[in-house]
Amino acid sequence: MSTKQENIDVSVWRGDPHSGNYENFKVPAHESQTILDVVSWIQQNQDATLSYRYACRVGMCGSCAMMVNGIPRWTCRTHVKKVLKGKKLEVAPLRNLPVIKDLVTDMDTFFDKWISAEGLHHPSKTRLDPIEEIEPKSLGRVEINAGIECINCSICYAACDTVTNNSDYLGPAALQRAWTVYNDVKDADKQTVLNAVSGDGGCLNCHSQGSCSVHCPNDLNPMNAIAGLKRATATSFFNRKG
Amino acid sequence: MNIRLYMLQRITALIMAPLTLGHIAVMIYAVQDGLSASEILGRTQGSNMWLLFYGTFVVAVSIHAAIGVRVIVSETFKFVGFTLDAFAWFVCVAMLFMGGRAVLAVTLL
Amino acid sequence: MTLNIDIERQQTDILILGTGGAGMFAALHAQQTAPAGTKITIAVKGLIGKCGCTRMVQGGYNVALGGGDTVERHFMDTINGGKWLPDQDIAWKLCEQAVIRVRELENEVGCFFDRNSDGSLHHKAFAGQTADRTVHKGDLTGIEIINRLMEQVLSRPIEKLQEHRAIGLIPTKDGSALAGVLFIDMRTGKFRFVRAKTVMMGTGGGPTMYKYNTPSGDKTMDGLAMALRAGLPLRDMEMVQFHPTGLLAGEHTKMTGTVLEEGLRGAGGQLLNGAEKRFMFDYDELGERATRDVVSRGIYEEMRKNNTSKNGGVFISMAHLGPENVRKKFSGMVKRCADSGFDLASGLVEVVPTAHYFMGGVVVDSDTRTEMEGLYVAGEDAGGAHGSNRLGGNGVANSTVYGGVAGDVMGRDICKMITLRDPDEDILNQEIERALRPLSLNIGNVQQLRHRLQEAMWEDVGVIRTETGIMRGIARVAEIEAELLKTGVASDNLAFNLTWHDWLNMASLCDVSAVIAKAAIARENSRGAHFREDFPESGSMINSYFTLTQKKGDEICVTREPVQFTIVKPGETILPDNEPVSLVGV
Amino acid sequence: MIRPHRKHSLWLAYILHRISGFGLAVFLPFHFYLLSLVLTEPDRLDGFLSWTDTPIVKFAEFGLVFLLAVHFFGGLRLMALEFLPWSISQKTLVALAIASAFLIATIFFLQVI
Ligand SMILES: Cc1cc2nc3c(=O)[nH]c(=O)nc-3n(C[C@H](O)[C@H](O)[C@H](O)COP(=O)(O)OP(=O)(O)OC[C@H]3O[C@@H](n4cnc5c(N)ncnc54)[C@H](O)[C@@H]3O)c2cc1C
Ligand code: HEM
Ligand code: SF4
Ligand code: F3S
Ligand code: FES
Repeated sequence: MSTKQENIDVSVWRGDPHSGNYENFKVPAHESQTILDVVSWIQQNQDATLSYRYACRVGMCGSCAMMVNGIPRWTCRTHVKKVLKGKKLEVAPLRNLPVIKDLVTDMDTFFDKWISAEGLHHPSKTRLDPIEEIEPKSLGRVEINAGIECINCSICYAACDTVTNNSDYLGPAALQRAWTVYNDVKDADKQTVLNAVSGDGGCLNCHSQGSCSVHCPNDLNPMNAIAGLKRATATSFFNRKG
Repeated sequence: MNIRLYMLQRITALIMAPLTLGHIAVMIYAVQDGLSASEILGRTQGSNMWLLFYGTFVVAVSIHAAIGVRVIVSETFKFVGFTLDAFAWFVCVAMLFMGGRAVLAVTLL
Repeated sequence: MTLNIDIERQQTDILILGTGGAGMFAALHAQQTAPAGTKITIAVKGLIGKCGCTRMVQGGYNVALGGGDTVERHFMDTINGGKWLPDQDIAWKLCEQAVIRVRELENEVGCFFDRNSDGSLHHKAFAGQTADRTVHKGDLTGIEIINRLMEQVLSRPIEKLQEHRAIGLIPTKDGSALAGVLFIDMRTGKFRFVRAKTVMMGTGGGPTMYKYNTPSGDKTMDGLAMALRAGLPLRDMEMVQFHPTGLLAGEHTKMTGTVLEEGLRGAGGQLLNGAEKRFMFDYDELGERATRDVVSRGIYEEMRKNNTSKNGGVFISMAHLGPENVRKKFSGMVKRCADSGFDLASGLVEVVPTAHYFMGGVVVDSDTRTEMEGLYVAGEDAGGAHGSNRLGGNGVANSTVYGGVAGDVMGRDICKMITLRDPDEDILNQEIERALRPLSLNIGNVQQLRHRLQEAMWEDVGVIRTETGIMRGIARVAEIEAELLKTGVASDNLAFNLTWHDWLNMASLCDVSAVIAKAAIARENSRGAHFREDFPESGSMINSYFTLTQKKGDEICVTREPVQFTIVKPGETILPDNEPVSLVGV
Repeated sequence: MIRPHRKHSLWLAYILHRISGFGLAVFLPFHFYLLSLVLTEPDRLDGFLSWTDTPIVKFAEFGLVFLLAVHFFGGLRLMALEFLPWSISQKTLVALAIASAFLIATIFFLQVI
């Protein structure tokens, strides 16, 4: 490789919860290079104090999401070539979450909402019972499969303007998880789930903006799951009235 | 957004859907046939059918728009609680009033 | 240095380190077993459930739950796979309890493992096993397990200390028991000392001192380094498992080293050398389908012969199976490769053996207790379950089974522990000084040292080992560690200062690298993952020994201990007389 | 400027629906007011009728119909999306909705002129 080294102009958001601004760096370009590689190159070679978060580096843990040229993305699996505009790259912390420092956000609200949406299993059996036979093609299971591979990366949460505008809104990932719980024949407490998602910050706030589904790196479709919850909520509304 | 508002907004939308379609169809048909506006008025005035038609529309639209604007205002200006409700009621009543007068004008007279 | 650093101090009853399978299950079980009002705290280097390797589990979870499989058979496979080195009591409990743990995961935690079309649990065949016993959720089993565990933990009254890095196990003055754990709150850079009656360590090992490695970035052997400093005995420390097919995409990308699924070879994927010729049949009659260690050595041999691809590895080729077919069957892998710019379905992808799992660990009994009162260890940090080789699917079984065991045992033991113990303040200060050290030195490049360590371990204490190589490795590691101790890190802002943590990571990795190399010298035969070119034979099975490493003063002492065959002796089996050798394909 | 994460048809449909809904809520009262002139000032009925022939009013009325059409189809699309468990590409629906809105409005516009 005798070609002369090409550089990428990267502007990176630096700051703390109170203030911040973009700083510019020149990063050598490589053939196989992800946004995460770019960010860590800066930390390892140019500015040792740059903060960011990652763990698995293969798109499984959902720790590394950032705004890349204005779009929320998993940085460990976003090839630079895919997003490069000219030779420029702009990296910022994920939207809709408080910043801890530089590119690191505080994801607690995201997970608090996940739990508030009752996005967890309510057991109907114990470890002493045999494993239930459930046909993979059964209706509920098909719905669940469509949404279960969520890595809670919060990309959808960052993409959704309803989250921006309404701080109570549980957000696409939590609601999608609730939808999978609701469809689980093993779950003992679906009404709790439905109550949790039909309240003030619940599924009815979703305006089907669809940014969640468009930007989910795993091609999941939270918008669809939320529509399912809306249907279930409406049905139970009529059933209770009638 | 709670379930009552949500359901009201969808139900009013469903009610309005055929009404708007009907309204627009009539307009197109009427104008196409070379009828003047006054002739339409002539037709609608004094008709209970049209009173019901437009009356329903006005009630539905007042509720629907009030809820819709309520959402926009709460998301954009972060209105909450009483202010928000008061605002929505104001929109609803204002629409009802304006719309009501209009319906009366075109159907009763 | 005078220490007028302010340390935040707090206390709890049960403290858990790490949120992999081990940490999460420990928290849940402790909560179920401990008397009401017991305070439980879980501390982790990353975010709860979003770090560590349990989340990265692809293949699945070994459990004898169907198709004629039995706990006995699972146990025999584990012992055979580990080349008779496992602690048999630990291995037995692993196989026995896995059955309960998988039911617990399904019924109480809410996981769903793939089913056959009739609704029964699906088991797949994993290499080296005599039954189809691996339950899984597609090839993202770990996500299903950890996400569900995470929800349960988050919804319970368990205190969370996220982005808290444990840096020292602080004993009592007399050294007989553990008083608590020292942390750095990574978000602020402040120290926090948490006293606890019992502590479970589940920081998950992680052989990331190798040039190519698979674990998540947060895993840097901190736990074992802390245990070593605390004087605890470690076993099987020479046993590093390499996965044969790590992605090779150049040195500047973190994609390099990440696993390309085992199933690719199983389905007929071919390994080609630099000349695009198949070579595995030169080394083993099973070709690409041979076990992990054999294939890793085959690739390593080709690399030594310089029959390599552009970046110095070999190729995996799937195209002959039909690109469409590959795309369908391995959609996740194809997409992952495509994201990093490679065409797995119809092109060639460069691969290289990559350090995957660490069999060695702290000596524990089958109740996860250690020599030190108050300290329990489970998961990849604990030694003994796998011996010289871990079966695919036994890793997550081990962490979830023993995490749960630790939780139960701690929940009961806590009743006998009325008071918290007082720490040895001198050791506490020493640990703080150790961590602060780089902040007052001339700033250098930690990452370069990490690269050098990774080269050294890969070249000299890697897939194929010799005495001269290992000795050279020991010298190189010592040299790098000495340099590290002279390398400083900018100290103007300690909040989320990753470079400081890189330094601390390096310190842990250097300590444990030295131990791996010394244990590798001590084992003068070849078993499982440990291959000595100068001692290629496996040695007498009945006289099998395992290595035991312990720090005494400043000295690292390695001894050999005879394996106790408490359940079954080499050459024997506990399977009934007329059981078939293998149920696979029956 | 539309921020990058919003550059897709679903978000566009959302914002169109919101703007058209809001626009309707603002302008419908004027429409009502015009009509109610009939009631309050019957004498001006004739004047009113000729007034509707002026381009500006015509344009305003066209705008109203256009907004209504956009909002109408957007709303139907939304409710279909919410209440019918369809899995077909929502994008086609969006395109269809907007196209139909234009169609109807244009027909109306041409007819009136
Ligand atoms: C890519 C990959 C695929 C795998 N596939 C399989 C498979 O298919 N089947 C199988 O059985 N096994 C598999 N394994 C192995 C399996 O993941 C591990 O054996 C097992 O998950 C280890 O669990 P653990 O709880 O001990 O550690 P981990 O899950 O790794 O968790 C360790 C935790 O400790 C935390 N930690 C680390 N250091 C500190 C510190 N200093 N202070 C505080 N917290 C700390 C980490 O952040 C993390 O939360 C795979 C491993 C990898 C890397
Ligand atoms: C004619 C048929 C109509 C249909 C089918 C319809 C449908 C809908 C639907 C489904 C919504 C919910 C949007 C969301 O939650 O994101 C909505 C919102 C709204 N509608 Fe309508 N509507 C109609 C007519 C009207 C009329 C005539 C007005 C105005 C007077 C109006 C004003 C609004 C407003 C202001 C909103 C809020 C928009 C938002 O939340 O973004 N609608 N409409
Ligand atoms: S739904 Fe998709 S974008 Fe949202 S958290 Fe899950 S994986 Fe991430
Ligand atoms: S982006 Fe937001 S508004 Fe609904 S469809 Fe997705 S949650
Ligand atoms: S680092 Fe885990 S998803 Fe990117």
